[in-house]
Amino acid sequence: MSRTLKKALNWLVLCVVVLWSVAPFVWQIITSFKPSAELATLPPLLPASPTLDNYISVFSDRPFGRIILNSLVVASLTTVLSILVGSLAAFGLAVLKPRGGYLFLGFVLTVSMFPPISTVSPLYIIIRELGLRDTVLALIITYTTFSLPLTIWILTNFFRSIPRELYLSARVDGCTSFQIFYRIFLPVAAPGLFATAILVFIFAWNEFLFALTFTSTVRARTVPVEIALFPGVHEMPWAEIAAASVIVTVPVVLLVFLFQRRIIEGLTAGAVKR
Amino acid sequence: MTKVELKGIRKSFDGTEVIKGVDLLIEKGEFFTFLGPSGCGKSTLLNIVAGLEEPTTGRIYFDDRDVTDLPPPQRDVAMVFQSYALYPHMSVFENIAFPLRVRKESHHVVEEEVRKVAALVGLERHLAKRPSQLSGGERQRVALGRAIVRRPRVFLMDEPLSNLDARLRITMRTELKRLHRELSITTIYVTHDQEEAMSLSDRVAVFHGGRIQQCGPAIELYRRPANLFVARFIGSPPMNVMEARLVSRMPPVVDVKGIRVELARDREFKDRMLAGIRPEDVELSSTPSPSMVEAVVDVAEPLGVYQLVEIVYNGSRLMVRTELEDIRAGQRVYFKLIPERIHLFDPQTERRL
Amino acid sequence: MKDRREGYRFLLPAAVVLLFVTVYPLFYVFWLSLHRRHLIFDISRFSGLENYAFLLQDERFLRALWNTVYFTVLSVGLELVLGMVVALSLQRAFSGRGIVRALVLLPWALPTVVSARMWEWMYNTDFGIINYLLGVDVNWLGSPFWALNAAVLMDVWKTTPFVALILMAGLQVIPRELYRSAMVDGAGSLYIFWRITLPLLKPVILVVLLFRTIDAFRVFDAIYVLTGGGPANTTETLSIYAYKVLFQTLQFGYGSTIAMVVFLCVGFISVFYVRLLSR
Amino acid sequence: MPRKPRKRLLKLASLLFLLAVALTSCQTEKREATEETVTIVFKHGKLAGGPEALRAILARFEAENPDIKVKDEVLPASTDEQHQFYVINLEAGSPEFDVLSMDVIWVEEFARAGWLRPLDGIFPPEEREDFFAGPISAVTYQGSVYAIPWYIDAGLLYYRKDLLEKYSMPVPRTWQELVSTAKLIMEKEKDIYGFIWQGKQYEGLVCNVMEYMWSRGGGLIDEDGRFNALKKENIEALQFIYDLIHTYRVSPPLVTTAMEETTRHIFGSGRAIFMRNWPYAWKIFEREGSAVKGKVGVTVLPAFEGYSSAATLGGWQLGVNRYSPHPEAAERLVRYLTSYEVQKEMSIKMGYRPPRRSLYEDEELRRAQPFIVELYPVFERARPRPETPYYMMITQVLQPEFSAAITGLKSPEEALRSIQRQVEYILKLEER
Repeated sequence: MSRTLKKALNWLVLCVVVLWSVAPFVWQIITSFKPSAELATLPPLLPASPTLDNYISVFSDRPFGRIILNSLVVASLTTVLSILVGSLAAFGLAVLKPRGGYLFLGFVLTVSMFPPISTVSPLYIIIRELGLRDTVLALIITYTTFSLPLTIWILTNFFRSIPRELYLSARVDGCTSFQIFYRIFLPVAAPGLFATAILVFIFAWNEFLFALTFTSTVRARTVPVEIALFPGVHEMPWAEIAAASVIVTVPVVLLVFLFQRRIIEGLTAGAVKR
Repeated sequence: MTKVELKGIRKSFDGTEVIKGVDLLIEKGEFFTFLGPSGCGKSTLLNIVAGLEEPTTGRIYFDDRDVTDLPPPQRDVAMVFQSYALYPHMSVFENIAFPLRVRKESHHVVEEEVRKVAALVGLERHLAKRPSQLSGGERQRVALGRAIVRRPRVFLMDEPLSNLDARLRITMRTELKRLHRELSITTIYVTHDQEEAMSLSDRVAVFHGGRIQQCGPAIELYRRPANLFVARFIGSPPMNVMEARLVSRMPPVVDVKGIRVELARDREFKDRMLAGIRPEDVELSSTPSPSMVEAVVDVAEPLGVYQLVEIVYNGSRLMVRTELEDIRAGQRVYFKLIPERIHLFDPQTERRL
Repeated sequence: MKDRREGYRFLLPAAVVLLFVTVYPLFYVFWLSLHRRHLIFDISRFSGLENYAFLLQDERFLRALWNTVYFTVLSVGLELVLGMVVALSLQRAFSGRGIVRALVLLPWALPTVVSARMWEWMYNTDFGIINYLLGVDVNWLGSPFWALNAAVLMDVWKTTPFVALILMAGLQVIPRELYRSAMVDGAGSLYIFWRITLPLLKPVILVVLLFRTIDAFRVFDAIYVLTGGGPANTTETLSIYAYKVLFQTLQFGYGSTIAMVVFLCVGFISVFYVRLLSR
Repeated sequence: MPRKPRKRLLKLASLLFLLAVALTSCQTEKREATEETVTIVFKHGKLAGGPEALRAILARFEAENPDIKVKDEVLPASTDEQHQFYVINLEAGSPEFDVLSMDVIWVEEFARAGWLRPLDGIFPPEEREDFFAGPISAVTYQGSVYAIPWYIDAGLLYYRKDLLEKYSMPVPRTWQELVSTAKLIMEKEKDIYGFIWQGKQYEGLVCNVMEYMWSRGGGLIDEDGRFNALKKENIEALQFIYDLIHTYRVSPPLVTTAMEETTRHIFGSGRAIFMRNWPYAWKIFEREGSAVKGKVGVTVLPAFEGYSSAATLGGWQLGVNRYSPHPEAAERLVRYLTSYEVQKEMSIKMGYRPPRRSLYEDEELRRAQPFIVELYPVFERARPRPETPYYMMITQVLQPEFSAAITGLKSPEEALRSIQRQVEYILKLEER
């Protein structure tokens, strides 16, 4: 195959891949600007009289603002907690190397494979007993736990890549382990922490099963649940759903566009290095 | 045996020209080296010969046949990489056998050839191992073996010894030389190590900034460097270079930092020049003598057979190689430049005068 | 030695959280699965393995198991093959790589619920863009034949980029000189792919397969929103069945039994891959 | 350098945490804030006619009861999801809502679970007699009433008057007539569906299927109260539904994914001759700008030759959460919302069908909503789905099996046999 042909083929694949990835989302954006009368007609593809009504009614007809706030609180607190607890453990594993550390890492990996459906029923009972049903706290605790394996795994890899001399020299300088942890390793591993934080945030922002089960009112309901349980009489308010989808996707899209390199770093850290 | 000819090779990456017009003729069976600092374009040129890169312009001929547009597999060359490029998932045997398997050689041919080559490079006992179980030198041998088993028209070697420790490098150097003599296949060798280049090659081309600076037998490059770059690059420790002034034409006398030296008449001169002298071409003495200049030893590095001494005189430093053993730092010494060993360069063009 | 003991203190918070929120519930779920427990009517009695015995005659369970396996095998298989094609063709450097990567990451990063809604709308028989563009009148989510495949397609859309990106990262770890060497030795691209790329990529492929298989096997959000398990339970996976039993009718005993089965299956899958990996 | 961002991060974290705690607690605070007025929460599905109409009714209640504030909250669209919401919250003893609207099929279950406050005190037997028998029996469990019917629904046949007239066909009385009429018109008219209904795997499908079974003399419960799905009549009914799509081809395959609104949209845009739906659609068809305004007729559903028509009873009932902190206020709201006056207003303004018989004699209503009044005989005859606390578990069995039968995945007989086996297992649960 000649090189130019190969190049052309590469470009073709590239275009197809990009189009394939983006097209459904673009269609959703288009739909979100259609007045509901136009939903039932194709063609035209583009809205004849584009409207912002759907966006307005998402906020005016339902407590969407509050729900976004819930999601933001849940996702950011989960991120902070998960990084906090996870980086401690990762530091312990990667730097202090306690006996049985590998066992613990193995345990963490095993936990990461637990299907959520397998623990949702007892967790529901526990949370109910603790009186945490329908609170953002219930979700934060659950999400923090379920994102811990990922956090520990990625951060352990990151901490391991930091030269051990750094640790030894700080020890010689008289730092306690905890000081070494937060004065030296945390700042040095900042890119890793950041990559992990993004992944955890996306996970918590998107999670559905637990949110569906543990929350029941706007008090703690998160965005995915709201979108899945969009109220309508008998019908699906497609345009409004589209508008809501577009709104809740914005943070994710921003994260992806700003930090794609970090995200990929985080994602591949575990898979490729081994 | 194959003659390799490069005509007007140029290569640009994203608008930057890294090879700026190279013409070369490499004779049949010759051991030819591309020598130069990193980034001079020598590896790129090797890749172009291999067919891994396309030249932007220019043609490549093997035995007068234009191979420029042939992909690597059809050029029948073998290549040894700096990293050895051993296949980690295959045994030593399979690594060496790989080129034969590609050619779908029959089972017993593969077996026979691999064993022969393994004996040649001394790997008989390691055939079942994986590359990860071998030492650096053994891996190097596998890479060589894999190249040899092809019996290619041309061997291409891209810094094959640079990942070995110093001692092993010298052993392997000898071995390479022996192999080349036994197989007498045209070999193009890329290195940044001038010593390696000199010890191995029939001819050397020195590269700098995408151009050949000088091409010829190693000793000629050493004795008569065509320009300042070659002069500095070849020889270790490097040649001392100082400003020089012509003080009289008849007889020609130059002033090198206050030292007057009378030179042979058959040379070309300019008013201002750069004078180069190799460390071994400075005569040193610990006792004063009228023809010598006084200096102070700053650093002395005893290396066994000889010493490297850095001396300071008149504010400038000079590296000297001497067989004197009793030289110490801080000591007064006396030195003299051997006139016929002084190289003169044009300070503008940096060409040899 | 002091270090090592100190290490445990750093592990403690994570260990406590993990034990309390994942391990303890797992034992709890097993305990529940040994009961006939019906929260609505306050019925709760120990029933031993009765629930497990009923699984075998529960057509709906067998159907869900089959659906899950079908969904997993088909979607993971497609994602791997397509992901490989994409990874191979995108591994060269090109300008605008960052933007392309971000765009490709988009489906992966979207909330699954949102993507399910998007596809549900696109699959719409009357007003859906897919039928419009293809000029057909297929009842994607309504016909027993198409519905599960439609879910597979959505999953392929959502995760192929992820697979491709990981494979790309794996490809980049392979030294380019190995390809060059093989090329100089006369190997064609297909030969290089089979003999060099694939074997060297094997660990990465296995890791991707492990992640994806487990993920696909416990699929919930996507199908819950897309079809809710219908039509005729042809898209009901084990997770969805378990969830419905658990939370639509609060049969915590039998629901936990199904949840346990999901756990066991995932366990088997992991052990299988980890075995392959450590070989 | 590394110090500052860390501090900021810490601050941010604590801020977020406080916010979370605040979010957790603010709802409860609000409810206990004032002592003189109580706030009660009313959960219901989204109502037709937008939120304003209901708001106006509630505002009047608040004006009449200055010590009570009402907060109304809308539940998700699908009834299954609404049911799940109630079940999870009531089981947990949630006091977060006081008044709840319930589908006919849930009341027994919730009553059996002990989640509802008995309403015998505020809903005396004399008053009950004015209501249709179906809904009353649906809200009664072991002699007590646990909810008051709010509005009523029953399956109807919508048809295109103009098309039937054009081809001078009579309104079909039997299913077979419907098929032949649809076929005839489909041949002449282009791009039109014959008969559409709700066939997606959800509760609506059960409602649809029951109507065929009943109008064939079948049903799921025998006269002695035993569950008996596997009988000739039911097989034939299911077979007929399958044939509608696959043999007669008067129903397009899309019905197997259709819910109410899907079919309403299609019929409303003039693309179908017949439709089975609830009464709510009528008002929408008669709106200004509707493509079928004035062209739609409504009648009782057809029956099989020699049997009488049957409609599935639907509709919503209001009950009081057992865990409500303000039961009296909640009871007052229920009384108010189910009062003669409010039910009349909801009929006139929003088109909801009142469950009180006497309202059908009301002159004002007769004038404003003649359509509703005409439905009296349908409601009188509407039949409830199996009345059992286990209905939700049973319907989990019915839905997929019915869906399998109408899509041809299983034969009707296989589906019914499977239903019988599974339901027997469920019913055994309690006996032991």
